[in-house]
Amino acid sequence: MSVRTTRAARPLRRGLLGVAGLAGFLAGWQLVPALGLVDPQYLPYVTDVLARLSEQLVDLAFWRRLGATMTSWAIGLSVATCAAVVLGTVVGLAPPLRRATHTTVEFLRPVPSVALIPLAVLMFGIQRQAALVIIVYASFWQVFVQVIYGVADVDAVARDTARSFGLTRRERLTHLVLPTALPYLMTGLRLAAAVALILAVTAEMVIGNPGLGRMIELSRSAGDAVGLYALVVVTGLLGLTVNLVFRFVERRALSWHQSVRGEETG
Amino acid sequence: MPDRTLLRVEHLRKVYESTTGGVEAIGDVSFTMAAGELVCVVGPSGCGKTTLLKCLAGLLRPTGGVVEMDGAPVTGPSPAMAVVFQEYGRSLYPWLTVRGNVELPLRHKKLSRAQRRRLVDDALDAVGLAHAAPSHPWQLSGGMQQRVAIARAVAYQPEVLIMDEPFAAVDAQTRADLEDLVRELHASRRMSIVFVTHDIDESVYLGQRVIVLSSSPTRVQEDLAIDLPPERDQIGTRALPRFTHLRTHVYGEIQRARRGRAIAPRPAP
Amino acid sequence: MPDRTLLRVEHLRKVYESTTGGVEAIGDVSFTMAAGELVCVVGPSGCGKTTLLKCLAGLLRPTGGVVEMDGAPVTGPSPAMAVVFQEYGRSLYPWLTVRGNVELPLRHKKLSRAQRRRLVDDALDAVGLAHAAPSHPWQLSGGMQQRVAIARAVAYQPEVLIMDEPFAAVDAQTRADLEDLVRELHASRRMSIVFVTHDIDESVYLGQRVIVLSSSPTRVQEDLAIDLPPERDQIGTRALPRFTHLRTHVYGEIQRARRGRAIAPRPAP
Amino acid sequence: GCTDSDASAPSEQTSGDLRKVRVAALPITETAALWGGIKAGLFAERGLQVEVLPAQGGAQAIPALLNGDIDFAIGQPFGAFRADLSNLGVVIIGNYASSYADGDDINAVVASAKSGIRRPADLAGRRVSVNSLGAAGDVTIMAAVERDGGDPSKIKFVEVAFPDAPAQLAAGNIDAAWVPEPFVTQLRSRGDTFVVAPYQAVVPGLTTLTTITTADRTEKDAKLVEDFSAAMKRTLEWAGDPANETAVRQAIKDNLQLPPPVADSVRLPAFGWQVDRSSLQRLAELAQKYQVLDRQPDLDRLVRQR
Amino acid sequence: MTTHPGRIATTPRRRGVGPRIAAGLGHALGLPTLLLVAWGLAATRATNRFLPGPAAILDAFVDTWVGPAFVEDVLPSLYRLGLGVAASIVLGVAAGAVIGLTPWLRELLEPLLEFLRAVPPPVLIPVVMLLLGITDTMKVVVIASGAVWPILLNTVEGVRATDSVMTETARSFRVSRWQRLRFLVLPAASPRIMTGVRQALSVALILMVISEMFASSAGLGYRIAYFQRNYLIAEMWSGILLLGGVGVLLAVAFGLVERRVLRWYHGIREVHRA
Ligand SMILES: Nc1ncnc2c1ncn2[C@@H]1O[C@H](COP(=O)(O)OP(=O)(O)OP(=O)(O)O)[C@@H](O)[C@H]1O
Ligand SMILES: Nc1ncnc2c1ncn2[C@@H]1O[C@H](COP(=O)(O)OP(=O)(O)OP(=O)(O)O)[C@@H](O)[C@H]1O
Ligand SMILES: [Mg+2]
Ligand SMILES: [Mg+2]
Repeated sequence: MSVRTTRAARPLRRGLLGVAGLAGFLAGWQLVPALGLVDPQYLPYVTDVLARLSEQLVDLAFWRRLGATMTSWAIGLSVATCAAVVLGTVVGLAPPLRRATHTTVEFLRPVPSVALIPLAVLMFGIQRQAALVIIVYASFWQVFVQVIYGVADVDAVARDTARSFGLTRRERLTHLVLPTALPYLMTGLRLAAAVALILAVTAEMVIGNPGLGRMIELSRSAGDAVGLYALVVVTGLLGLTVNLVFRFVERRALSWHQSVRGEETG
Repeated sequence: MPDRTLLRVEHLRKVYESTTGGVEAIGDVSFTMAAGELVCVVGPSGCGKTTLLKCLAGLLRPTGGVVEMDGAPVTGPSPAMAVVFQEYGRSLYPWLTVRGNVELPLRHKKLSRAQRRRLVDDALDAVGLAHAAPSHPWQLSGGMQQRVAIARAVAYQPEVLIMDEPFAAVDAQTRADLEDLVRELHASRRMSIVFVTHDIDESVYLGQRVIVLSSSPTRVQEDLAIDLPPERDQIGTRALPRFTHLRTHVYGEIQRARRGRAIAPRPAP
Repeated sequence: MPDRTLLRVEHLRKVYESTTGGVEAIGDVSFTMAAGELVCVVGPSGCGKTTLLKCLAGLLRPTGGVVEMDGAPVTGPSPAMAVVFQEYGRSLYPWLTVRGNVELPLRHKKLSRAQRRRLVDDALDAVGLAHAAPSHPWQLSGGMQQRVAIARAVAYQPEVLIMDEPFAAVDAQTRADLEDLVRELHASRRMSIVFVTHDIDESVYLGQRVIVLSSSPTRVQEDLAIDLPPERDQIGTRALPRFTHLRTHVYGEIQRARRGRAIAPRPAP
Repeated sequence: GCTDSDASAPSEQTSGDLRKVRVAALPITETAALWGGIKAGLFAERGLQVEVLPAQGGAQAIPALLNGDIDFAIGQPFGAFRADLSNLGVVIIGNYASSYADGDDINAVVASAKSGIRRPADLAGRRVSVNSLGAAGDVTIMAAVERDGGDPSKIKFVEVAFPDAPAQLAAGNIDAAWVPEPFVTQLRSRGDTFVVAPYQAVVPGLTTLTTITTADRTEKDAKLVEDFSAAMKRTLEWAGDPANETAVRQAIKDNLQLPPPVADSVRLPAFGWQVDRSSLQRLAELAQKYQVLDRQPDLDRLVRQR
Repeated sequence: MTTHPGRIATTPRRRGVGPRIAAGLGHALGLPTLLLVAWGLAATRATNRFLPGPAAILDAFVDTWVGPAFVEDVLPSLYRLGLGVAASIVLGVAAGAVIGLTPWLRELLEPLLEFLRAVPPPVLIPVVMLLLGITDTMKVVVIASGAVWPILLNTVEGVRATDSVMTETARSFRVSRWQRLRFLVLPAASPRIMTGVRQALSVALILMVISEMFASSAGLGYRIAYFQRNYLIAEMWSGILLLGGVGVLLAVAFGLVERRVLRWYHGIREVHRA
């Protein structure tokens, strides 16, 4: 019956709407230079940018650089996430620890990663590790804060239940605290993924190790606006892809959660 | 009758502190309970039954007085105890299936997979939810959720079982079945049970003792031994004149508990 | 007896879709209800009572069949209707006080501040919670929370009141008081009331009609007119032989409804 | 089909006897001399295998230099001045590129047509962009304005990266921009006004890029510094030879992915290894005069050319 | 029916104000002091030009920031920061609530937002500059464009996660759209929103710095970049120290607001085994 079709139609509709949103944006962009709001020399036409992009897509060198950037991104994000989940859980579960570390955390969080680049270079030279330090530092806090809040969000009755049945600390952690914090963690991850991507690119721009960021910097210093925006579009598309993956994971991991199931029955 | 004292509650007092001032939920409650007993607790709404249970279970720290279990003060939840919460909906974990919820507390018992499975299946069967095992709690009706919470406590096979209005959301017939299940757990496994209910007939039918709490300040208004024969059944026992007599007595006590409060109202804070 | 048809339910069917397959909560239910009637709905746990109420209230879209109110199909919640949910704890907003919770739905009625205040005070008084107005819901006991939910519906002064096991968590005496409150709202304000309960005595005592639902597939097993005198009181009415007769009849019907299920068990979805 | 634009890049010669050297340089057209020299095998002749690392200026290169991650860096003299003032132990071992004493210079201040600015003195009270404040750009502009009779303290300097400057100039966010080639040509061709070439006007033939390393390395590894110096000297001579211009421009195309017309038309600086102490001295004096530096670097310590 | 008299309200035991403040300060300053001492000790043993000891940085701090620089560089930066944060809260919560409540809108915008979110601000700034000029507005826009994401995302997720029974309650009582927003959706999402705001505060500080690294000639961020380029390492760290200090102050202020907004939320948790 209609059950199947509606279920199959939903992702399709979602996809179509999303594409429509993007298309609207691109059309708006095309209009800005077309209407003369900005000289096309500085903000080129979308059509030109996409044409350049399609040229890049068949260039192996482009993929190699993309690979370099994504490798930094993936390593940095994983390290930051693991550290943040562990530390965030520990700190979030122990109120005294939370109070004691509060000032230090708040002090360290706003330190801009770009200001740490010289230090990173001093420690690791002009290499990927220097970029990784920056990526990990910036994305760590995104997950950390979310985990701290998420871990504290455990329902009072649910916690009493776990305690009364004598669940061990570890069981409580895996079966109660982490599922409760999972929606927060997913948001933190999505935030961190974007931040890590931004910093992977920025670090390459500033430090100069190979990758998309260096290509952006090269296009920039050559005054090649079309090439520059083609690469900007690539970073945007990367962010989009990463988000699609996280959404997919979320829909499976959080199928029980109101935010996901609400849409199934609503 | 078993004699070893299981629970000793003395001058228990509990005040909920909050930034806006304290609320005294329990004034001064004392009683003891022997191992293997089935005690029902009744009392007006808001008199502190849930609070009392939480203190017994070691989930709340009393403001004053003593709660002792097996001679040692209760400082935290004991592994020999299981609780069925009044807010059954929130005590089930939405991320686990019904089976997962029931199985969860068994994980840290040293049981084989097959044993665990059998315990879960038996418990779900006993509450009539064998078919719902793969569902999630939020896919169940209120009464079904409540029965999952009961199944979880049953599967856990505790020595002490604490139940807070566990049958509030189920229909009359299911309720009767579950009452018999509780009696049967008590009789066959020698489980000690504390059972809070609002149904006076239920308290008399189930209990070996009924404790009536008064409110404001919460005290033990009456501690009544139920001298009905240990073998009970839904039709026969409820038809006994003694049963009617006892239930009328309890009813009167609750009335008194409520009236007493109404007569001597304390000024609002 | 009022004659205008308020609700018309015809061949109502509701299937909950989920990724693991559909669950048929209601099979085929048809009945009508006149304006100003007080109808009680009873049935085994999980038979679809809550689902039915949500369809009546316009909160769920039926999978099949028709729900009409005042001759027009129900497409969404009507402003003339108030609902007391079975999951009372989750239907109260923890960030509002008790007063705030009761007052919230009144905000879009054109009322002066003083009128609103009076309505809230009256409603809280009626459920015996006048003193709890400044507390937050999570500072209340389960029964008190449920009474807040009732007070909210009462203060709203709806034409149609839908209540889903509203007295499950309160003690016997309070329950009796609230039952009389419902009858009195029905009589004095000519409110139409749909009332789901598990207590068979309560359904007979309250209702002008009792609808018994069967489960699997959910149908109307019995639609019983309660021919007790309109003036009822807790002691006298319940002592009438007709009362006993009716309650025995309803009890038997529920037994049949359940047996039907036991004989032909539904395969798990 | 697929292409691989990296394939045309110079494959680095690998040979067991060559000593590995890491050099940081800005990814700008001037670095073409170095790239070209490497490709031409001028470093291999001296037993060096050079790896060029793109660094965004001294802030990144000098830490890497100090911790030994890189051996040499090519950068603006101000980076070396400041490092010297902070006692970082950095030394200049040679020149790299200079501006022209006459003819078209490699950079200039260009004003937008609508600003009405014609001469350096007009810059007073206007917004002028430089790529980095507190460096050769603003110092020489201030000197040029003062020399033309304007008040240098009235100029409002704004930091705008070179590539962004034309757009900002067109948008009217700034009145004039100090930019290098190819932007000077680009702006002039669209009708903006050439105001002054501040280097040429103030210190003709000013050093723009120098080769630096640490004092420590000159002492502990004199052999390396000597070999590298010799190879650099040879490379810069090679690059300055008009006969090799095509090779140099090819290096730009290979390494910067500039569109060929741009790569063929950019103006290259004057390459040369000989440090022009007097021009550095003059720059440092001006910097102190305009309070960009509060002291003068110790050129005796800083310049260590063999 | 009988009314229930109120329960005894005992005045809560209050510790004296003095000890409470002392305990608070102890928690706030204990670990930082410890770290500072450790760092100081480490600095005396091995000196590194790029990691000076706390004494040197403190000296530089006093020299650099105490005086007119505070008025010229720090205050304008903080002003822009304030505007940026306010703009991102308003925008993030408003847009987040609308997007969270409207599935089709979310489906329409989500890819676009994810796309924009991934664009690094350093490449974005020149474009914003082109459209808005080298003005304070430009910097505020840059700050808001980065800080809005944590708030937006958290609001969307918080709004989506509103308990179904609570939503049905509001619907059944025909609570109007606005009131539903004000009394249900926003409070229900407020724990998430506050998480987002907390994150946004530090992101905004970072972007304040980044926005001043372009087309600026004053400001805290400009100073830090300037010091860094000029190897005034102690001064640079003193700028970062100031930044951290601002971060801590913001967190304290935020904590006060949060305690008010989420009083109910913390109240629910407060009871348990103090
Ligand atoms: N969200 C849901 N998703 C899937 N199935 C559901 C959902 N809600 C209810 N059901 C199923 O629908 C059936 C009827 O549920 P409903 O809540 O209407 O029962 P009920 O008559 O109110 O029971 P109770 O008396 O126990 O409250 C049950 O079998 C239940 O498992
Ligand atoms: N978290 C809390 N904070 C403040 N007061 C509370 C809290 N929990 C309960 N109380 C108060 O304590 C008293 C006793 O509550 P309790 O839940 O123990 O009652 P109860 O006997 O279980 O009632 P019911 O039968 O309605 O469930 C009530 O007056 C209630 O308002
Ligand atoms: Mg209770
Ligand atoms: Mg129900």
